Amino acid sequence: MPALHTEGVTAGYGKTPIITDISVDAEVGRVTTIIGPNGAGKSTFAKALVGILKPMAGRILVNDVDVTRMPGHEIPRHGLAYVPQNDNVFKRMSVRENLEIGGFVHKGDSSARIAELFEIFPDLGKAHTKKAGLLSGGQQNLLAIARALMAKPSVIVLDEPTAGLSPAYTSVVWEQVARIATLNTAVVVVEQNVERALKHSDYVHIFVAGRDHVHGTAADISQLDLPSIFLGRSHAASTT
Amino acid sequence: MSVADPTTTIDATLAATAALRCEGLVKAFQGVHAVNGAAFDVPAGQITALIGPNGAGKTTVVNMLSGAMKADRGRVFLGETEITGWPSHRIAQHGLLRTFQLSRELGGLTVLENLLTAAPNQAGDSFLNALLRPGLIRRQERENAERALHLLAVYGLYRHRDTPARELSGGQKKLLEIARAVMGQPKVLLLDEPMAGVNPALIDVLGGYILDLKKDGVTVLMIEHNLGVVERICDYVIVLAEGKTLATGRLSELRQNTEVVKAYLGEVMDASATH
Amino acid sequence: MTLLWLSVGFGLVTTSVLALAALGLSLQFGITNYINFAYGDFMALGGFFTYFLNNEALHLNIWLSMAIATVAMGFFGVLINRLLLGPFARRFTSSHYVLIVTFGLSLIMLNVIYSIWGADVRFYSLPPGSALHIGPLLLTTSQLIVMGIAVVLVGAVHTILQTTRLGKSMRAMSDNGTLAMTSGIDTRMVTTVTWFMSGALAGVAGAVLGVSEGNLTPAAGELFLFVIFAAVILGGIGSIYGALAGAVVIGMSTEISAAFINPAYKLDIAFVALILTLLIRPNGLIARPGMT
Amino acid sequence: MTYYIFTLVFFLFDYFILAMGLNIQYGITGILNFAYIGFVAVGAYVTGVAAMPANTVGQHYILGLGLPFPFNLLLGGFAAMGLSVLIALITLRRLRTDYLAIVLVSLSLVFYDFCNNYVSLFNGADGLYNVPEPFAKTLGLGSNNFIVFFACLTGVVSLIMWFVMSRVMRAPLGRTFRAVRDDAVTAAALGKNTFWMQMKAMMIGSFFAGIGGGLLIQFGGSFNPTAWLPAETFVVFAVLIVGGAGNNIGMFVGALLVETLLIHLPAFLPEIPGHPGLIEYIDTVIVGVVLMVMLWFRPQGIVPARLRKTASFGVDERLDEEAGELDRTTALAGVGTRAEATR
Repeated sequence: MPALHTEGVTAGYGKTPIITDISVDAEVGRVTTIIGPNGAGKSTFAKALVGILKPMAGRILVNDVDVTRMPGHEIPRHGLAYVPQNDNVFKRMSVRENLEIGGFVHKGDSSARIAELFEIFPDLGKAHTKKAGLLSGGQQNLLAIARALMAKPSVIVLDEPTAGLSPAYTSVVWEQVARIATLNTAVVVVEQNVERALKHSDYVHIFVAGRDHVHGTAADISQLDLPSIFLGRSHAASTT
Repeated sequence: MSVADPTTTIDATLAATAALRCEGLVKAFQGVHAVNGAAFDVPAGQITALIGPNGAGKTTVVNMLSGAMKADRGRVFLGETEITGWPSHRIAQHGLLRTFQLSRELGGLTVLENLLTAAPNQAGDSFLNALLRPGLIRRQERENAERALHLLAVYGLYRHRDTPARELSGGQKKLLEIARAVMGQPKVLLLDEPMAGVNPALIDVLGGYILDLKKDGVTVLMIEHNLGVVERICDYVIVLAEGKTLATGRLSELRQNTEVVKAYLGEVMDASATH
Repeated sequence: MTLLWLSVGFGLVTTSVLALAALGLSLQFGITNYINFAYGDFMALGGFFTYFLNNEALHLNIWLSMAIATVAMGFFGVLINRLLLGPFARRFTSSHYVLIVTFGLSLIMLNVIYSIWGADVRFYSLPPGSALHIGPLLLTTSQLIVMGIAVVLVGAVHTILQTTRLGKSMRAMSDNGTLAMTSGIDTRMVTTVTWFMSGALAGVAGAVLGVSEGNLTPAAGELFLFVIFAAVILGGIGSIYGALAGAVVIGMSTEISAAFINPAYKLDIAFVALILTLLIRPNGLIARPGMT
Repeated sequence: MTYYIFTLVFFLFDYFILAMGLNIQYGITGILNFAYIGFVAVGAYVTGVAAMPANTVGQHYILGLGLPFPFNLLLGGFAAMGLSVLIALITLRRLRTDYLAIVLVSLSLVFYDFCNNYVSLFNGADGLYNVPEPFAKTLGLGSNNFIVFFACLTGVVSLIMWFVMSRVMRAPLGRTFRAVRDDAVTAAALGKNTFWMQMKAMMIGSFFAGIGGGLLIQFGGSFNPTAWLPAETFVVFAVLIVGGAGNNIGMFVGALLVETLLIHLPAFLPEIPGHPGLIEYIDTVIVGVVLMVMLWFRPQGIVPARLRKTASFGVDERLDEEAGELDRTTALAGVGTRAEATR
């Protein structure tokens, strides 16, 4: 049983759907990546998963629990954590407080869990009293990931965790993503950079114009004529 | 073709007839540089694409060129005139118009009124004229309305002329944005991702409109992700990466440029493209 | 010199009232992101409900009456949000509508107060107290209690915000509402609690305003609203600690200046502070990014 | 009886003017002017002191020009307009909506406090009274006749104001105001100076406020701070929203329903013994409730703003058909043909 299972999810803003009929499974211990050209609906899918957008059709199951119509704040309690692309930390609160909030899903003291995460992310431990808004962009992304991990989620959804980061920090973030997958968690990543996606993922979905264009293992996908999908170099190829 | 010095990649003749030029544009948000020294010429009468990976600073550059944002440093020239630091309405009055990535229709106005708002030099924007010279205004409004209706017909929006703009579909709003900017009689038109979120059939239609604008002598600078579109309609390409101008030239030339391919796709793509 | 110290005493009292009021307004603004223009009338209602318990119904001690009225105003705040403002804020994307509704609510509340208590000036029955010398300051027992209430309540809110789950959830929600929701914070519950606190603070502020001014009129809250706004704008809107700092600046400067110029114009000092802030730093003199 | 009816008629026309002024600011341009009643007050006071003689026993005030009607009224209108320029210079730059609303409310409260305390300006809390009634002496009118005369005169003034406002709203200026309201960034990108446009709307609207206020003091002969508590702004908003924001006819309907029927008609009811002012208080509560119910169930008002159709621009019908033809080609076969042209 996959930790995250979606069937035929259709969602969008207002009346027009941006994504149509998306079915994605994510399993514990694996990195599932969603890639695709700009405007393909990757972030919209992530938002539909975590309850920011209510799907117009389809079902979303986390550990076999249907979370499709749940109030947004209840979804994390069922094991789904989310790291948005922008504005992903509480800027006016300290690093430690950001983590505490991530741990609110569970009752009881969270300081042991915070200590664990400071071991995984030593940079954050050093800056634990600093206001999150004063961290660099890369550090903010790591803090956002750490905050999501506070809840010990079984599924974590990361929306472009490396967008706008320097190459060095991009590697750091991907290393952590790989490590999270080993922590009994299913990882879903939305990504722009095809190269990195293929290198670090186990399973890949390519979205084009709001639909799941093609999906398969990273090895299978890298055999495809990706330039035609991404660059529209030959128009005919993308319509097959 | 050299990568290090972008200016050498532009024909000297084109540089001499730049319709829009920027030098050393810098913009930082809370200490993070979104744009860091971008500099390029937009050749007059051509269609130029502004491309680059996510976060390269393309929209920020367009915002600075159009006056929607103040640059921290750098200069902008519209033809011979330096427009650095001008407010956006003044830049628009001097012939540089723009569209937005997410359509910004004037929702409470009808489609026709959206276009009429953009008509330049309206006597009726003055209170005294509004009060004392209704004849003049009526004549000007009729002329503008005729032109606007022609444009709406060309852009396939004529049937919707009396519809409030907020009721249009996403694709129709894109068309309206461009038609409205054209109504402003631009010398230079900046299009921020005109094809984003538009269905494939409409992409071809929009491409046709942009080519028509070129025929009418309008200089176009467009942010575009779809390189297929760039290949078909753009004459020149400016590549931004990490807030700097990485390269300029024709797309066919840039495809051979490993720096550009790497910035855009990563090494794996490069390998798969060559085999 | 004595006059100066006397006005410093008044300044401390005014600052106390202002701090309570500004705190309540800022808490609610931080969560809902719109201004409650009826806040001054929340204060007036709190003041008159205290009067009702103190002088009309049960003839309770003023401080006990105030405590009951405070809790009642907390529930009133929750009710107003649930039945009126919340639905309007959710239904209309433009904030104009809810602002007009709070403005209308202000008019309704003011006139309800008028129809119940009339336009006459009212007085609390305060226990007899003597003036005390504290250092160079001369203060009455009531004034000391007012200051004590402010210190205790502001301290309590500070402690809640900084150390409890609830307080941290409130700060998180005011920082980034969507992220708070996807992090598992029950935003509806936090909103309700915030309205309770905001209403209660308005209630107590209205009552202590009556004590510090020595009388009670239905329109007093509305006129005081401007002083609150001046403090809130000075501190940077939405910033709780900025609002408190603004309260100190405005409270002290209006009262101390009254020692030197005609006291009738002390509000104009607040006005000058407001205009200067707007001209120099429209986002507030005190607020900086990264502060709450 | 005549007195009652013509008092109602006066308030109908006067609030019609006031509502049109707020409409150009809020309904058309989107400036949430919660200080509107302050501009009405300036108009009233200045109109009053411009008409009054240099010295009156027992009253303190500035100016005292002894100007005849309508010159004093115009002065009042321009004074309100001048104040709006000052306030707009401070507030219109960079302020978001609710911030602007706070500042405007604060300014109106300060102005209120100022007029109340600064006696040498407009006679403080007592306000102005015994303001000369226009034409009353020359025409030899008694107080009842004066009310009839002045209600009609206000009707004429409101017609003139309505004519002016219609011209503005029909002109490109009105459209530009609406463009600024809908999206200021887009309006600026289309070459509109949004700050100046908002300033113009403030000036025009405040002039209307000033004239409406001036007529108030001329009608009643007196004006003091109790007449313009900051909450009075809300009544004008109620007129605007009940009538239908954005529409001049709506302003008239709103003035009729809210100002005449809800506010002034009950004022003629006998007082409830032992409860002075109770009817007025309850009445105001009803106005507030009516406005909220209206906002919830019919936010566009009784007479919603109308869209301006193509036909009203006087375009040639043949062009109309020709363009329609072109449109059909593009719309039906268009996608293909354009695409072919592209290749």
